[in-house]
Amino acid sequence: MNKEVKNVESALEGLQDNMTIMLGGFGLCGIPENSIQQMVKTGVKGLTCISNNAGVDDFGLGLLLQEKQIKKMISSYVGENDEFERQMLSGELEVDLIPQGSLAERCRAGGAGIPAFYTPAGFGTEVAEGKEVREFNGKPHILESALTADFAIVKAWKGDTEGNLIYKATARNFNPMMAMAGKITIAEVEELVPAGELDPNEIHTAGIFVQRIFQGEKFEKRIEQRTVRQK
Amino acid sequence: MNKEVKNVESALEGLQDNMTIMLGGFGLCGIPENSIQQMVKTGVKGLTCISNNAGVDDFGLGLLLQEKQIKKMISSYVGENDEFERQMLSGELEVDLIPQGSLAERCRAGGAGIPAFYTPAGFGTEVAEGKEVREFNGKPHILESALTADFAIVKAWKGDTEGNLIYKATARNFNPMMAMAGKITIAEVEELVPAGELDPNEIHTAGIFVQRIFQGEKFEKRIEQRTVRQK
Amino acid sequence: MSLDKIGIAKRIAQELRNGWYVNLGIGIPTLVANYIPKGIEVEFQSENGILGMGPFPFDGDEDADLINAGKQTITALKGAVYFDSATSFAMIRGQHVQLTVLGAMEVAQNGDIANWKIPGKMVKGMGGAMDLVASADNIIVAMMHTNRAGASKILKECSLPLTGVNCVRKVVTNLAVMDIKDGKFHLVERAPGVSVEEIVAATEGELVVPDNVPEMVLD
Amino acid sequence: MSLDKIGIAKRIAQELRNGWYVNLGIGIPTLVANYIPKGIEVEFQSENGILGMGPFPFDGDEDADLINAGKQTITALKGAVYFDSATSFAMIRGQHVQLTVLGAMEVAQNGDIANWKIPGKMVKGMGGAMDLVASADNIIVAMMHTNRAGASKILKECSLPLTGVNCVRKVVTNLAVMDIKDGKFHLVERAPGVSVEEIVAATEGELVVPDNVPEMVLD
Repeated sequence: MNKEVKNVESALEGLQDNMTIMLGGFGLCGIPENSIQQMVKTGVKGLTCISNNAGVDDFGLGLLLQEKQIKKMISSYVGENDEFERQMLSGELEVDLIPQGSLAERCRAGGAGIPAFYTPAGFGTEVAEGKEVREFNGKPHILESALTADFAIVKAWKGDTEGNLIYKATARNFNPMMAMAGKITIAEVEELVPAGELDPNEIHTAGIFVQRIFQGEKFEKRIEQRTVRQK
Repeated sequence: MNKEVKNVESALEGLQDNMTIMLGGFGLCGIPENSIQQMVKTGVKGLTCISNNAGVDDFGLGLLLQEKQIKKMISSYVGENDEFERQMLSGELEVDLIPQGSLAERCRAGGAGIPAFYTPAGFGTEVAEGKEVREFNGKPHILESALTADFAIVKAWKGDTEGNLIYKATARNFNPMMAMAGKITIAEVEELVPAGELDPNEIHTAGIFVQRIFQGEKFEKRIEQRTVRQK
Repeated sequence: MSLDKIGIAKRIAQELRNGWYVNLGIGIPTLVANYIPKGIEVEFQSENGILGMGPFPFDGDEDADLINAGKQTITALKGAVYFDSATSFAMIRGQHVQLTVLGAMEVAQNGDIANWKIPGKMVKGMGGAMDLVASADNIIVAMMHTNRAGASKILKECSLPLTGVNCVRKVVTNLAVMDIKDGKFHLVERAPGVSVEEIVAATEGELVVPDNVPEMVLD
Repeated sequence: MSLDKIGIAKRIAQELRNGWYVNLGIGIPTLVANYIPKGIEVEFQSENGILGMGPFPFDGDEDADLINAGKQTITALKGAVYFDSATSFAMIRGQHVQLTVLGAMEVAQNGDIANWKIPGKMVKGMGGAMDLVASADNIIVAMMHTNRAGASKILKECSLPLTGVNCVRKVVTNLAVMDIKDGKFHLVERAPGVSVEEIVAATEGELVVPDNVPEMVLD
């Protein structure tokens, strides 16, 4: 089944105000750069974005925040973005902070048809407010629900025309679960190959989860904390 | 961290009567042959075995059934084993039949610290008896709990001394989830290589889940339904 | 003349739509893969862990590590992918598979299905069937209209332990194609040469018969 | 003399045991990796998706696709493995990681910890900290004993929003090593040259002081 679309414009067709969008990545690592830039271009507004982080001021989701295109963020950590913190503390931006493991599992659950599950993470904290608490093996757990999105936008290293994806190193992070949880899942890849060129044993995300795939025009792959040692 | 043990005897050290054992495989595909044969040899009794299937009369878990070493089976499909059906219908063998997807997810949950989750599978059937029912999005679901085991025994294609595993084709099946859910997880592999020889991007099961690994002496890899077409 | 298994498979194959991922159960459903209509591209998922399942291997090419859910040796098509059982049922439960075709011992007019157990007699287990029927939006059952003794398997209520409730949308038997809606069977097509009267006589459940019941067109 | 950050990291490194998988938080905990005792082999997990994390890359070898949870460029050791975030937290929640070391703004005598939020002021998010503290059996907190104004951060009760409850077992500060049990801090060791009186004065929570409190031995 050929899922290839010709460019980022076609990939994001149907993107509308007030949609819920999942975006893969951890920090700036493994984020769908081309799609984010296109989202800025379209001027779409009122978005609910589910993403572990919120980019930095001038890259990643920070670009959408600068333009005030995001109404609500669902994230686990947003500490690298001053504009974010300003909008949040001023009340312009709704923010739902979720423990990172619960965020990952809730996306997976959304893709896997599991409507809810119990986790110990957040028990006794404000994360647990309004949530059911139940003990298992003498330990309290809270009930967390699945997350899904109108569009899930992920970034992979290699992909084939069937939508099969391979991520590179720690750029994998949230991409595989979000790919499962999109009503429409869009994959931007560094290299798009014909079906049959990827080893079926090495594929991280099966094409069944992906509706549209395209090769990104340019990947800046900005590094957030360049740390090195001397030779 | 070196997890290598020298042979199947060392791998199964500590195996005792009345333990709960998970065994990977689907039908006879991807089963830990060497470990099963060793379990027969030890004469261990009263086992609770969690495995999608129960082997055939003279191979796989069927060997343990012949010797009446299994007290209880937790499986999804046991149709290829006459001795199994005899023991079950006569009441000699306790059997807990579980929908295949719930079995897979319950093993994953056990390994992932998720004590319970909701699934639609089995609602309205005898599988749901005694289980909590809850509606999500207008659809009834039942609460299923995590499964864990004293030993989880899995079979992989390649492994390294750190316990990292790569499975081949559909021999992957239940092995990755069961590897996560064992208090002690034992991996038997067709080829054991030094740490660093497997591409970290291609590993299916991370070594953190595996406590002991060894290269199996001989793999018969019996085919259950040889179906071919003519050239 | 009532259909044989191949006829049932051919008729079900007409239900395939372009771009669908499809899970085929053991038995008649497996045969559907042989009769995909021209111009229709679908991909087959087998719940033991492959998407892009191909035909049986050539003699001598069998690989013990590459089987389908019926434990038969198979091949993988270009673009195929392997995955574990949890991911496989994530695809199924998460409704990423557009069509499930499976067999049944009994189907009831409310969409209930029984296909895994005959108490005290046959207990093979449900395998993946309960996950499939509880999850899929689009379930077609392939079955014989009656048992060997001639008793209907198209019922008001299932008598055997259920596999799933209110889930079957369409039944294709050796005699007819029927939709299930509003708690009733609705006759849609007759097998070639089979009369409406024969179908009514073989159906225990409530059957709505429209004025015009066309014959199936196969091949 | 109270310890600096490196001193705290060195002392915590003494808690490592052979064969452990360890998750190190951002800040002081990260430094622990530099002081693994001789003869001890441990492996570091970073929750963004790597096991077998190595040192920072040589200048020019940085890879934007290979970072740790602090978003720093890193390397992978032999035998490393990459995985997705759900699998990463399966390792953590499933208690496959033997030790978690993380920083804190406040710790209470019942084992509560606060380290993610100052209402109305700093709201960066909890990241993986809530999963880590709710799951790990063995949690060591690395922190300063007091804040810049000299107020104790070793408390009867946390005043900031909690990250987790009843979870911290051991605290290593610039002044002391303390265990937490039975709802109290228990003084275990003093930093070199720091008196028991200084520690008591800097501790707001209930502190059990044994007759003999040895000095830490570093290096």
